[in-house]
Amino acid sequence: MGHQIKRGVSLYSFQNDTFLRKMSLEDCIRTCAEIGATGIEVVGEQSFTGWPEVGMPMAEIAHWHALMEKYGTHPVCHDFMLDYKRVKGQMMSFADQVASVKRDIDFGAALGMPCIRALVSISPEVLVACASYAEDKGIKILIEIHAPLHFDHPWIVRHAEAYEKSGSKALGYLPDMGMFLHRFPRVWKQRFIRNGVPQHIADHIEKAYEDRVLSEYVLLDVREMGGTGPSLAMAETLRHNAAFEPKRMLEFMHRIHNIHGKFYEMTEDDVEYSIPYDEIVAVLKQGGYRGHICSEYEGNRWVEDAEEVQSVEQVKRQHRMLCRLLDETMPAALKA
Amino acid sequence: MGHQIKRGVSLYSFQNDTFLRKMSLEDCIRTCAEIGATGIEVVGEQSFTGWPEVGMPMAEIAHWHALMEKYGTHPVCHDFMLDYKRVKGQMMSFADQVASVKRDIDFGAALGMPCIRALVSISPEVLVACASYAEDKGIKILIEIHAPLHFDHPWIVRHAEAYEKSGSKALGYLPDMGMFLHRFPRVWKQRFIRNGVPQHIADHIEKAYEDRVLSEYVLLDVREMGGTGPSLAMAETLRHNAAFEPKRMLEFMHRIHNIHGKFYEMTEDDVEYSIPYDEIVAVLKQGGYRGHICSEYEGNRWVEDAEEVQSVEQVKRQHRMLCRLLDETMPAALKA
Amino acid sequence: MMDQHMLCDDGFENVVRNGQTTGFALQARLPYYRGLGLSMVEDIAITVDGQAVAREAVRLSLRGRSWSLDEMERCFDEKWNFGEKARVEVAQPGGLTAGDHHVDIAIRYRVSYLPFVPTTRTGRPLTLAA
Amino acid sequence: MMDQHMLCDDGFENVVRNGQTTGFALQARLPYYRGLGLSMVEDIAITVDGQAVAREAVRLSLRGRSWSLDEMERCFDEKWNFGEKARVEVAQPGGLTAGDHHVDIAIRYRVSYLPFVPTTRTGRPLTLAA
Ligand SMILES: [Mn+2]
Ligand SMILES: [Mn+2]
Repeated sequence: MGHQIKRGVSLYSFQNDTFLRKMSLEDCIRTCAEIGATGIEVVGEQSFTGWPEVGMPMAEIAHWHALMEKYGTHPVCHDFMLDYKRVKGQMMSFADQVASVKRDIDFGAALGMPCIRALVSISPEVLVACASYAEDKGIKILIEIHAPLHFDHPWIVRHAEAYEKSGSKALGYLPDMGMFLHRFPRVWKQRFIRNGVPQHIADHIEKAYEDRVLSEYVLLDVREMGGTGPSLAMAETLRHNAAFEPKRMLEFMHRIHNIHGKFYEMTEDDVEYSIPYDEIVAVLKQGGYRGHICSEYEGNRWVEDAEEVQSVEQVKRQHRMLCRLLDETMPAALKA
Repeated sequence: MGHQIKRGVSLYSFQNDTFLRKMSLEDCIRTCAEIGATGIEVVGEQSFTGWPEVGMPMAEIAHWHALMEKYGTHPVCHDFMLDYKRVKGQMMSFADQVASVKRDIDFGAALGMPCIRALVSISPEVLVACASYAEDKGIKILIEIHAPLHFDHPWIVRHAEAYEKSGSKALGYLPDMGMFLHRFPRVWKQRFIRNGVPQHIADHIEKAYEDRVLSEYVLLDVREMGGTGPSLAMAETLRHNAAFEPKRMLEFMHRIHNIHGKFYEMTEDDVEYSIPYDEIVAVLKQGGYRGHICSEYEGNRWVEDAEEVQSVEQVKRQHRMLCRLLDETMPAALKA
Repeated sequence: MMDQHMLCDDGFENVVRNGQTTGFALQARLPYYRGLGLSMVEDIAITVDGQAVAREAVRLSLRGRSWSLDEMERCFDEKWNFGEKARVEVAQPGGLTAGDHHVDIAIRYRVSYLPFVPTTRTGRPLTLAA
Repeated sequence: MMDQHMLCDDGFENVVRNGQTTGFALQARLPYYRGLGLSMVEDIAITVDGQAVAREAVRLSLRGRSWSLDEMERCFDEKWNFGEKARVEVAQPGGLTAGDHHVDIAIRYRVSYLPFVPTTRTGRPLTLAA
């Protein structure tokens, strides 16, 4: 089946290495280029210093463009934040929020990004108010549909209604594949056990997730099993039960312009343990999706207490999987 | 637009009157007949004594049929319970659950019901195991899709997959219109204020619901506003945020055979304050729905502490609304 | 729900057996929208004038049959029907004095499909017949 | 996340000004996946050998500029960048003795889109240079 789906990486995936300066921006981009993931996404406030409080780091932006040129990669998305609680105990005004988003549109444009990612908590009115500014800059603002939210949640319905009403093509969605979490991640379970959850309670919660049981029932079970702090915390992850259906993306495909290839654990067989990428990619092909799937490794925070985070190896495994699912020839750097 | 949607009442609506013996079963049925709501739904364990612990109350069943005959009404649905925690600290076995559901199929059949209502917590395997028994008795088992669940919740997705896989037409859905709660009910807000929620916190929660804000954010707001017990309880109702979209019923219409016309407050203008029945009825017409909408008044528990519950008046108002939306001539008893 | 209807005005009286006042009784309804099999009624806590009654002192009776609260939890063939008045007897030698007493009742019941075990309470002054 | 990297092994030392030991310092990183404007860092709580340090005694410095914790909450034009080592100075006349001390740190930071205000903690023995 023909398709135009492209592979990319969010540098978020390498956060443990960049935090400790084990990898530089150039190391990250070279790694992506080597594995044929030529689309690069960044969290602006992670990969660049000072932004937005101090202003645009012009030298770093120039370096970014030089790296794109050098490695044959291209900008895909700048994930922006909008800290509307910058002042303690005070919500940023509507006008200031709009102004702040416009600055991130400028920042995205300076990086050559076709898209910027809005966090799901931003209200639709703010984004609608920025739509024509974004259009002028050739930027699409994509709200990240992220668990516990999903395409049928009333908050997202409200966004969808506002976008359709605006008539602007500059507003769209960036679904995070974490909302299709069809199994309880093994790395989560192991971490909760290290945090003190008894094995039989961890097993019960994992099974209840598998059975799609309403979180409230599982919390009652855990309390009746004598579960305390860490056990209740593990059960509460089910409040954010996120085993939604990939096919629900189809109705919204005309506004989907980027995808977070969220993953928690790529096994040695190059399979994500909890997220059904075969089903996801089939839906994306069916819907004629033409953007990137950008790796977003988030197993890091679940394993870092017990082992060294293997960001690069995990990303490579995901791209071996994506090459397989997207019928791509595997670059040399991905071959075992 | 032509349609085959019929009006009915669940006697659940009159529960405060029947609990206090102010209305008999005959009073309920006469009331329904007078307002042209000829389809009658019951909660078996509310309208009949002894069932299921003591056995079938044969005299009461005979009386039921006599009343149907006398008033020209017809049985629509028996809402059954399946108390799988009958023994303290012990879950009923799968086999016993199946046997229990089969007894409720028998009870439904004895009452002449085309459908029985299964609570949403029952696992799909139990219902699938009862499907052919139900078919033989001419009964459909309908799982009630009820907030906080909805058609796109993973637990319901699991039911839907199991029903399709079973191939049985005896398995279906009974959506409760409470999942299309587009405003925070006024009677809830007033009750929470009587319970001690400060006005400004109640206003904030109501507004947040209107804005479809994720419940977790509202809970944080309320804590920061100094909200305690009743305020947190009011905010927690948003965990069950249920402003889903009526049009999501369309995909499942082939298995929808009854509808709970849940309502909390019919205003003097014969409009439900929080549930968009105009939109709901339009979707049902569009989908070619051919069953009943059975009134299910649940404002009772929200007002009973402050005023006498007006069950009959509330049900009458809903049927005036339904006559309007269904293009029906209004029976004399409904005219003001 | 039905909270204020849990306690009935009628039936609040001393229990006299063989000329001895062995306790007192009141009438109560289950605060729910349907009946429940007795095994699912976990507790009926009675307080009179601020004094809590021991669980062991309480018996429930329906239509001529009666149970201690522990027995009730093992009874699978009877039902406290919707709106049905049950007689709740409390063993208390000498019973209560005639006149007004503040009575509180709290019923805990297990409902299979609820993700919590509700306790419903009410209380008000009742008048004991002389 | 990044909990164990909040405390750095290097930079744990006494602060000497004009020949007087006025306190001690350590280096810390913000335990988050991006930088934060300083106004969103609500607290940096330091405990040495089980003794908590007063909030007023703590200052944060970055690239030659420094703030008390209260000043930091009103600073809107600087940022504690991702992975950046900040110097945390604690005023404590006489400083600490050379050698090992158990140091605990807890950073509370406000993240606009989180429905709670996280506090991240870590602690371990650090060696103060003589
Ligand atoms: Mn994401
Ligand atoms: Mn219902």
